[in-house]
Amino acid sequence: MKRKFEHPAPSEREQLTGPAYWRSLDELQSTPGFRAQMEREFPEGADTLEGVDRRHFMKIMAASFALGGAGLAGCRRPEKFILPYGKSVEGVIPGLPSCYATAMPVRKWAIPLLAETHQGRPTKLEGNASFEPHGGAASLAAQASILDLYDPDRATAHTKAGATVTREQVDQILDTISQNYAATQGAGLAFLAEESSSPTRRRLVAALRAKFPRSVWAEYEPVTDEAPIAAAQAAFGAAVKPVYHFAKAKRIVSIDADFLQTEAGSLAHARGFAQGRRVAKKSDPMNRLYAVESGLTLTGSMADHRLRLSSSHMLSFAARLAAATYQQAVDQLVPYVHEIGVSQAWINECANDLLAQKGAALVVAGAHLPAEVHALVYGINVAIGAVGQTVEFIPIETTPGVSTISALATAIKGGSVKTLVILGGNPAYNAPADLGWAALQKSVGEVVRVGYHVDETTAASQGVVHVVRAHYLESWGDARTVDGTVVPVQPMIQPLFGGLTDNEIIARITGEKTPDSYALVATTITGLAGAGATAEKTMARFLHDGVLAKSAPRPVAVRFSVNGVRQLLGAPKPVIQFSAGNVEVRFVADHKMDDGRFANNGWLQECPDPITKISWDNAILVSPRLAKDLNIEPKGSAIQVARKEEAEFTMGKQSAPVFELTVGGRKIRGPVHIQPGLANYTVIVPLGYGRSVTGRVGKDAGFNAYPARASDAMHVASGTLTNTGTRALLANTQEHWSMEGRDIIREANYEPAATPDGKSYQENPAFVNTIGMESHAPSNIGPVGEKMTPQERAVQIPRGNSLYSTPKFDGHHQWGMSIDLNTCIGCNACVVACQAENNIPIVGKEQVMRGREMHWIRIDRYYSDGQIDGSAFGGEGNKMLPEEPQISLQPMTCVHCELAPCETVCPVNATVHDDEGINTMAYNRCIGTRYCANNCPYKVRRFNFFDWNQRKLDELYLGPLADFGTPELVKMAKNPEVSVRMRGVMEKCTYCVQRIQNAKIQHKVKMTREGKPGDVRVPDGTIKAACEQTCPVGAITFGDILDPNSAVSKAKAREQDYAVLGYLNVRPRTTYSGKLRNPNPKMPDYKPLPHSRTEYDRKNVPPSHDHGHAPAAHGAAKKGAH
Amino acid sequence: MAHASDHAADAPAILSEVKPAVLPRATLVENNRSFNWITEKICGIIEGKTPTWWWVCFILACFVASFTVAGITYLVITGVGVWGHANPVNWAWDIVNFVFWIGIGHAGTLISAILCLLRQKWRTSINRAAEAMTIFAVVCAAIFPVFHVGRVWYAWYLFPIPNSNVIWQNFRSPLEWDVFAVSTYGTVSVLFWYIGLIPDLAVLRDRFFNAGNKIRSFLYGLFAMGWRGSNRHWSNYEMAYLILAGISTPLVLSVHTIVSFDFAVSLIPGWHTTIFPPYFVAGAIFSGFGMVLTLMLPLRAVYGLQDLITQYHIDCMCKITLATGTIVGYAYGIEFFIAWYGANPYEGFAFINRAFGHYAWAYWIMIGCNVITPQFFWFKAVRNNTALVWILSIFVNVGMWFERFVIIVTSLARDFLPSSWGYYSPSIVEIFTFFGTFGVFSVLFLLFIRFLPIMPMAELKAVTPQADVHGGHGAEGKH
Amino acid sequence: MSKLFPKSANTLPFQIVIYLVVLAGIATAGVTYYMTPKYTRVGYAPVQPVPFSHAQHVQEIGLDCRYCHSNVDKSGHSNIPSAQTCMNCHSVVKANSPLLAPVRESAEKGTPVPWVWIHTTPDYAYFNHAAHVNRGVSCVECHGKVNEMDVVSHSKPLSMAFCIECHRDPAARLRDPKDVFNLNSPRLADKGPEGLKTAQKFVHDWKVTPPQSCSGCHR
Amino acid sequence: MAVQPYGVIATFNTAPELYHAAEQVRDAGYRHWDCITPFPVHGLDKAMGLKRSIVPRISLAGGITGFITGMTMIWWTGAVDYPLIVGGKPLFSPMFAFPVSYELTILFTAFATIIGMFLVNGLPRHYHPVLKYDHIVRGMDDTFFIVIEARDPRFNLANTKAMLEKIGGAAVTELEP
Repeated sequence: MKRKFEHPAPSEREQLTGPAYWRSLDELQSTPGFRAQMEREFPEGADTLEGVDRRHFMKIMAASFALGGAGLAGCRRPEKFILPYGKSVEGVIPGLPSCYATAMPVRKWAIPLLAETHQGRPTKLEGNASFEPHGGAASLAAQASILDLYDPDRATAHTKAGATVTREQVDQILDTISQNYAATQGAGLAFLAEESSSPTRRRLVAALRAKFPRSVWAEYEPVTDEAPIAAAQAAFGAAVKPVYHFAKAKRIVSIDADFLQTEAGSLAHARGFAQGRRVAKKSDPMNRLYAVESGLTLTGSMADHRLRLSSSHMLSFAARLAAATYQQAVDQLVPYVHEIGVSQAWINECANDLLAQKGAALVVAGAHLPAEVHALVYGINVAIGAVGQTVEFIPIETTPGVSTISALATAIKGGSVKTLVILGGNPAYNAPADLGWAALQKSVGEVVRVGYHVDETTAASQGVVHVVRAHYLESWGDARTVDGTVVPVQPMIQPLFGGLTDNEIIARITGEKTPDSYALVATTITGLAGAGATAEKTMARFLHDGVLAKSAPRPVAVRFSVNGVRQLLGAPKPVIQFSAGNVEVRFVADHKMDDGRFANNGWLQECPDPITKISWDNAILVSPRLAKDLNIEPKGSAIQVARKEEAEFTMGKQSAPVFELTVGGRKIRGPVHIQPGLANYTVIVPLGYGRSVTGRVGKDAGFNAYPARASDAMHVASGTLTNTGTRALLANTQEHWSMEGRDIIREANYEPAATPDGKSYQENPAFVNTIGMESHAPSNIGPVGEKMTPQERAVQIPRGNSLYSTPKFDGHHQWGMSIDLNTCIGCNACVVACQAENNIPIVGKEQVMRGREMHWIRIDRYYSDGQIDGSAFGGEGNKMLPEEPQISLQPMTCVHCELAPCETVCPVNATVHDDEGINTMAYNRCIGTRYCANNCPYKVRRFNFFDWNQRKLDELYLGPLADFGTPELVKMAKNPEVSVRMRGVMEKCTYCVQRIQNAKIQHKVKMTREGKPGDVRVPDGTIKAACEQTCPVGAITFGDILDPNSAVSKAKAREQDYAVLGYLNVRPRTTYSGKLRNPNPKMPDYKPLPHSRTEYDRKNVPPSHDHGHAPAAHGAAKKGAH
Repeated sequence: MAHASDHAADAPAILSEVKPAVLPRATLVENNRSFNWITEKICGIIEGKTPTWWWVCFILACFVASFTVAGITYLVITGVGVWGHANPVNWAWDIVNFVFWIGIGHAGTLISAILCLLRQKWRTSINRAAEAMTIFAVVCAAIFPVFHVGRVWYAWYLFPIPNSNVIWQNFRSPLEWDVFAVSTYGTVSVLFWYIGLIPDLAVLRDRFFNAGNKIRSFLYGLFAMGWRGSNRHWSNYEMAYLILAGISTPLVLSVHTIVSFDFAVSLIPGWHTTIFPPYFVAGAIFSGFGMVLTLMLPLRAVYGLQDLITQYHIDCMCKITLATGTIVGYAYGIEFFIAWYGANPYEGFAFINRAFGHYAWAYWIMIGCNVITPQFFWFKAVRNNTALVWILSIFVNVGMWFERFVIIVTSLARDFLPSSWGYYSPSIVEIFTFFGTFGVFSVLFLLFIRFLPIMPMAELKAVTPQADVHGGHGAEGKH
Repeated sequence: MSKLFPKSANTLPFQIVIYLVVLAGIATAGVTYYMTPKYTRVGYAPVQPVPFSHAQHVQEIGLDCRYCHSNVDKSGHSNIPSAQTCMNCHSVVKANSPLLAPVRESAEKGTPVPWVWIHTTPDYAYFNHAAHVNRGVSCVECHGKVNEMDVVSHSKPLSMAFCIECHRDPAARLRDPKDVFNLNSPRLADKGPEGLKTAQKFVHDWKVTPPQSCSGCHR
Repeated sequence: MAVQPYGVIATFNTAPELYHAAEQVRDAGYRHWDCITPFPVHGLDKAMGLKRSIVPRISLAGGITGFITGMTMIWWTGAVDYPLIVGGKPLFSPMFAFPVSYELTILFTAFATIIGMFLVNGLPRHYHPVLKYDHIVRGMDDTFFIVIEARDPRFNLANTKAMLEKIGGAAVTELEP
């Protein structure tokens, strides 16, 4: 509220020559962009302000920000100024943020969002809860995308051959193209665009094609996240795509599909999956996930049964599963079944399980798999009754005549392309290597590039016209979500650098004189809304809700065609048996970089990969088996007191051997990381790194895998690995992968084992109390405390047998959080949401390698394989790496201990408790002894070792010799409600105290107005922590534990809720609900206990107490449960 | 010192009967030197021409000390990040060095105070240098906790100074206790040292006046406070000295106890240990005597002080080193026992990891230097071999530095959640900063031996046979 | 040695001690005063681009605070009025006064009037106007009698000590919510013998519990 | 007669000589007199008839003040002036207040002792008649003196001089004031 006044005024020089981030009024008059603000304020009246009126209105608006002052006034303090609006803007109250609906387009789908703006400056994105399937969640990329808006390295001016051109000149160039090709009907004109779900673009492209029928319109995406249409065409004879309802699925088989993270619609999938997985009480059902995969994805990490299998063998697997689920087809499927090392029992039991839950089972296949697999999977889904229940099919709007990049390349080679317009994308970087795109592009006479960054594609040819592309937060547009619902893309701010949208370009080339992107969208939407709807009302509603009601296409009935599939399958092909000398290579979109589009996003670069935990880099992932064959398995030491590390660490930095990967004669080099859980001879190569032309953040981070990728093997290929003998350092944020048999994540199987041992959830829902030191120690809160209600405990803090007593917590609320480990999928969205909300800086690879990352919340990822050695000095079990790990994920952040150890040790009272149970951190009091961080058992405190905000990350060590200060553009990304920390202070999660305080104040103001001034308790659900709000699976619940009916109180009342390291008696306010696994007892790989529990028992239960009955008995005695 | 037996005589009879055993009967000042010889010998060091070696050493020491100055300057203007610290190891060389130097300082106080109370008269020849060592060690120690904080310019927040933020200190924090303990320790050590210097400063005042050096005479005289050797003054002086010795003893114990609380009060496995206070104090004495030997043996050789620092002194110090080293070794063992006996898996792992984990090399250096090295002092032949004693004393210093490193770094590096386990390695800046503190110490110590009497002349005279008013026949005369 | 030190030297130490004590006292007092907000802020009355007199507008014309600072009871930030607000009257009253030129220019062009910022809390302290004025804290408590100021000056230190004083004992300083914008109104506690009781009842009924822990103001 | 001298001073070469001489001066009933010794001579206090020093009482007072200061300060700052919930610990407890109070006890004791010693001794006193004596330098080195001040009621220049010579004092000299 006040921080916005601290942006110093751009100096006069800056205003004249540098980019003026905040436009002057004169410019405002002449640009249509600022109307965005208008529409948001007056959705109803926007229409009446069209044209001149609107311009007039815009004219009188002043930038609302205020400027910091210059110079010193006397010796008191610097003179600063308050700059009010020249004219008031109705509805804008300085100091109060406003939220507007928009959406982030992602390939053929979109994520509906709400943008929080402070006087026209968007600072934070949240999911739009009006879109039911996402339930208000936003993905990692969506959370981070706001940083791209304020990327100082984005293209800041239209250029031609490197020289700046004005907007008028750009218009002229486009008009010239339009005029020149009018005569030839577009012959010689070609477009290369990204995929899009935008109805407006579809309409505009149709118009373009109508005007230039002989032009080429090609679309290219380097990675695929939707099932190939060919499969549906073959199986159903229709252009349909599946829409999954994971919430209804009790049994799920994923065939190499990472539906929780990288596939289109992952947010909806994750939310649905979590609904089926969340277990609040004993009677709640729990879904079961079988994952068959070659890599280790987040989806695989959630699997109850996981089968490692090369992607190339998935067709065989699908055929066998199809045969097992549909006996009638066995004969026809036999030719496609090969020996792939999978036990028939596994497949049979899996199939039986699916059939047993007919109508509530679902099989999904990975988008990268060939159409044959998808066609078989459709067949299986039909066989298990999934179609119409857990999966529905909606028609796809196909645009006729859309060409591919290969066809375009052929055309260019043939010399038939004279003018090439590249809308977005980055083909010079990510086109298939065999096309030799950069050379092709150079051969085209005229290239117009619409790009957000100056990148490889801009640099590929000399005379290229680079048109600045607007960020989606600067653009008018529309998009469809995964289920086809139309959502608006609404600008939050005038294009900072005069960027244009694809739609404007297309419209202009089509011949529209003054394309107005708002009008373009309004036309489409009004058209979609159907007859009878008035344009203004439709738009008003559309922009207000952020979704166009009933715009999703209705599911269509489909009929499975055996013949079609048989045709598609064609003649059986032999399968390749992979080995160390001939490995399967999988090119996958990176968790964070996607296909490379987010390469210059510091938040994403620094966010560790959820599985490998490597930030700032990609690595060639190999299985432990392959590592052994390649002779790069870390040696470990003679006495291995803890499990052997999966990588070699020198001075705490991962030192990875660099290998050369040869695929079809094309070579790439990259560091190798050993990744447990991979198919033995599959190597995973994440795309999106190794950008050679981009901003300062992304340049040279990681290695570029595209040069090894040809158009005939875009996703799966085979290749060879050779050790180059060199090593590279990687920034791995988690050095140790094993939980070491500790009671950190407490797990149980959902169902009892064949021989009941009392350790399953159904037998003992309070199983968490039988694990850990506190299970066999006297209660920390004493008999008195045990008798209290949670509400009494939160206020009175019973101390058990301690001589000390805690002062009462007498706040009106008592804040607490519960994290459900059972549903957390480890997507990292919370990490970046927190980063955006709380102004958390990035520190750069060098500092992450040292261990100085600043994330307030992190996801701890542990593997367990049940092989740990129980003896103190270790043993053989400790010397092996897990090949078949179970994965346990744990979001870890400040747990706000009631008896906080960090507070006790701070000498200056910089971190103390408030009366509502928050462990506060007063930055301005902190002198930086770091004692609190040492004494934090959860290691969640973060120290500002350098002035991360004021210094460039590559000049941290230069001290005063380096530049000081934050670029204006970066300052705009900061949340004004949160202090930006300086060097030398500690920071950590505050439970989003700014949200709490503002909500409390707003509630008090509101209640006072309503004449109920004594009502100061904020209703449950008003306050959502940033991590909670974005979580797609709803794993995080935050609220007032003083209210027994609040969501958090209910979450904490779950019997499997426990405090991590509870025995320390620090009384964390954030508790965790134990993780459940739901393996099928009939499966051949069934284990009666989760591996982590086996490891716990091995480490903690003496052999004499077999079957771990001792802690169970203790726990039972204590809780009086079961 | 003289006062001890006097007061014992005044005390109830029973007290004189329970006198602590005065085992040594060795000569404290050899060759029956006269009072004047002592004065000449000690003042001669100050009054003589500055030896060339002193200049060489001094310039060298200044050069080394400049590393600390440069390192700290760079640290303050750039950020703590120039050191190797990171999560989870937020304290490392800074606090290691702090505890190391403070520990060294403790021997000085111990020699001057505890031995004074225990009437170990052999302390007289070494106590002045030992006290100086204490002060200089505290100076070196204080550098680290002061500058390791992220915002040193706000370090005044540590002191209860009323200000417009109305917020006070957290007196529950061991670090706040440390602030008081270390500043008290520094202050009292300086006072104790100064009060001992007063009579000697008076001697220098007069001698320089007679030699015609009015400026130095004035300076010494200023601090001599007009001391004139009056016995009425001596009476109060001795009482004050005794009291200071009396309070220094619990002080020195409390200081290292409180330093150990920095760790013991926390909940990190490997830190959260109740045996830390006695173990730290023993370690401090151990390292302190190691340092005294390291410093005094060369000094004795250079200045020819064999008559004042006799073989007997060395023998005594070796034995104390042996005793405290063995205590320390015992503590190492007990830690493992308790970790096992306590059956806390986190605690157990912390210790197994210490000995066999990533930092095992540091642990075994520590064991080698601290437990094995002093065992050589069982042999008289070793104790009599000055060169060997000196080498072993250096091992003790190294070992004690590693003890702190092992405790602080290995415990932090692998604590509760394996996800946050890490490995700490120092940056070049902190290596040089630490190295430089030896320069700081040397600069101060060189200045001390050049400008102040390195031995307490009055006290030395008091333990000579001639000092006995009842005409004793030697040092063993009475007591 | 007495040959070196004159007899007068004997009194010197005592004198030095006295001087040191006095000097330390002066230094402490000086630092406590001159380095605190009490000195650095109070009295700050910069020259504003337009010589706007609060005294005239409030006392003579009778404007309510909220006429100009219209969002003070809604938002954390008390807005400075736009030039448009000024022009509501000044398009008629003193329409051609040269003193009002910046306002007219602002209203016309939309460029802001660069008012000099007077009342401020440090970067890391968050103050919310709405939270205070809606619950009985009058403007006058922090801003002083602005209604009597021709030139606005900083009248209260606005240091943490100042804030905490009231947060510890709100009853002593609260006003009837109706009187919050009446800067001449007395505090509840000052209203006769029953005043303090009324104030305490107010604190109780409205659950006025101003935060005293860090999170109240520092985020 | 010229100015009344400050007193007379006599030289003794060994500690036993001084000791015995002191006993005799004491027995002669002098009150304002002193021995000058290069080091504290065992038993000389008794020989001079000095009472036990009062410095310990000052020290004790300092120590008590220190302890009370510590406890009061911690109680007032933590429990009265600005109570904050820190680590769930009580606002005040003598447990955690002890270390600081203990250190303050020692600090205040040390200051009280030193200041007390200086005050009781009347130091600093850079100018003193005894220090003007030519041979006083040796008093810091290896020689012993007895000074009898003129303000002593029993002082009589001639008699005192004679007595000092009688008890073995050499070079009995008058001291200028």
